[in-house]
Amino acid sequence: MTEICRVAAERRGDVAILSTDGYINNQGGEEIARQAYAQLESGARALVLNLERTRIVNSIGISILIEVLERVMDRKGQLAFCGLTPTIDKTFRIMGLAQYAAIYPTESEAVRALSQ
Amino acid sequence: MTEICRVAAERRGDVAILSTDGYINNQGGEEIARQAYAQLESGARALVLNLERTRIVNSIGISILIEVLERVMDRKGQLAFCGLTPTIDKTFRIMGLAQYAAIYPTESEAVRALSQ
Amino acid sequence: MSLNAAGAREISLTIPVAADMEIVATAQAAAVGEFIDMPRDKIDEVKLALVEACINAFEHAHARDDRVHLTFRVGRERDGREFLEVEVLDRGTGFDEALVEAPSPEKTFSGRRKRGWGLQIIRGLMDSVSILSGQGGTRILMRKYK
Amino acid sequence: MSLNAAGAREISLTIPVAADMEIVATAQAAAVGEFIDMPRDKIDEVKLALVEACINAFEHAHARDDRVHLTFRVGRERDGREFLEVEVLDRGTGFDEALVEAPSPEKTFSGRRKRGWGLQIIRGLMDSVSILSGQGGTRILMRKYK
Ligand SMILES: Nc1ncnc2c1ncn2[C@@H]1O[C@H](COP(=O)(O)OP(=O)(O)O)[C@@H](O)[C@H]1O
Ligand SMILES: Nc1ncnc2c1ncn2[C@@H]1O[C@H](COP(=O)(O)OP(=O)(O)O)[C@@H](O)[C@H]1O
Repeated sequence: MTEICRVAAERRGDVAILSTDGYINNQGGEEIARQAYAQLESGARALVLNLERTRIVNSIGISILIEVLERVMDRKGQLAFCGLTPTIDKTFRIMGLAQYAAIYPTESEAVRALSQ
Repeated sequence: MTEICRVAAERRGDVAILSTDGYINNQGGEEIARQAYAQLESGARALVLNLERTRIVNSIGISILIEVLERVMDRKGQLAFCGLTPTIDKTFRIMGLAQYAAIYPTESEAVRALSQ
Repeated sequence: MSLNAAGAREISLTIPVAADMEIVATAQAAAVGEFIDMPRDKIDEVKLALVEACINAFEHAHARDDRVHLTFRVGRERDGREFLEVEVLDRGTGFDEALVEAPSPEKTFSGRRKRGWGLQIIRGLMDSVSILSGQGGTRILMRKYK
Repeated sequence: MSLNAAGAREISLTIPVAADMEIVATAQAAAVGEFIDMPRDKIDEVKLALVEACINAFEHAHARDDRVHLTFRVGRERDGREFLEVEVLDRGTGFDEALVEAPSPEKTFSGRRKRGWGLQIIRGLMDSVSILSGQGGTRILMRKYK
């Protein structure tokens, strides 16, 4: 199915960048979580979630992203989002995600902020 | 409505290129016809219809394209198509349009052929 | 994907008889086609066949309810081949296919009658087509293998 | 565009209760939104609200017919503003909105319960929302102005 979410990982020093492509539902959220935890296990200190190729994240997907965020915070790591569409940005604000995670317009801004 | 067909015209010597964007139904076909006849009036000898930004042409639209083709042939002019999707190409062949008009993969090939 | 289980898994769409509604309907064909990973060119073929069937219902059927009813089904043959089936139903006057004059490029280009290609296009683009028409209306059932 | 004439101009879509069917339904919202030239970001808001309403029907309604029924309507207010209205109806158990515990970021982040945001998201993204629920099922009516 075309709408299934693909997740690609990239590493810049101790910052891991996960880029999604497609609909983030429970499966998409779980795939992000799996890759995020693998990055943390292998030494990443900060995570950037680049959602620029995703136009819909449902509330189940977001609840999984919140779990990832909590796990990162428990480890004193950092998590930032970038590339949000106005609708996803609005939804993150409705759910209060924006209070707990940084949101940057672009990936390079997110990586720069987390690399400091 | 996003799907409405836009038609852009360009002139290279006595070859006129009409490029469509969107669904070609009766209105789309009539807009193409209008612009094609205006090009013939203003001295174009050959017409290239570039459909690369169109994914659907319905049978009413095609019947109008056939009228344009006949008008061009009456004037001893030439008409060629380019940029057809496999589905549009198949449909043109079903209706026999391919027997009466040349079909080229790209605009430059079509223009080159008609400029000779 | 359990869309084809139990025969009950189908998507129904009802559109009004109104200009350009056929294009709104193609969005559903595309979504269901993408759902089963049908290649884009095959989806285009289904879309155009659906457009022609809808236009026929709009132009010729004079449906009592002023609507066209579409059903999308995903299925699998015993040999494993997956297909998308589209049903286009109108509650109109019906017609006798045997009485429809077959078009030909010659007649079309001699200028006598340019129209009359819809059913040919549908048959040319889809892998199987069945037409049931009578006083209750017309039902076109067409299938495309993935 | 005569889609809004006479109230009879509406598009109905019925989807089965099955994984990912909500995404197939969003294609229809997008097509109708594009039909009235609604900007892409507003279409996205309608799509996400529709997704949440469908997921609720899938997860909570236990609909007798195992289906979710959507209706898309285009209309215009007396002041000229055009809107897209989406109705999501299930023939399920129904629920009492007054008894639904409101979510909050604090509760969500303290870990007690991460879910429970669907209705909030729908209300946050759409311009008007009405929910009618009872023994016959649930009907959510939501509107977005162009
Ligand atoms: N849904 C329908 N209801 C009634 N008549 C139909 C329907 N579909 C097709 N027809 C009849 O079949 C003929 C051929 O249809 P078609 O091949 O699509 O060509 P066209 O629509 O251009 O005439 C129509 O002219 C019409 O008489
Ligand atoms: N269509 C429905 N049928 C039955 N109950 C529903 C329906 N939609 C919502 N509910 C009830 O309202 C509650 C809140 O829904 P929502 O805000 O979407 O959050 P969530 O679905 O994550 O629990 C649900 O837990 C459920 O009890």
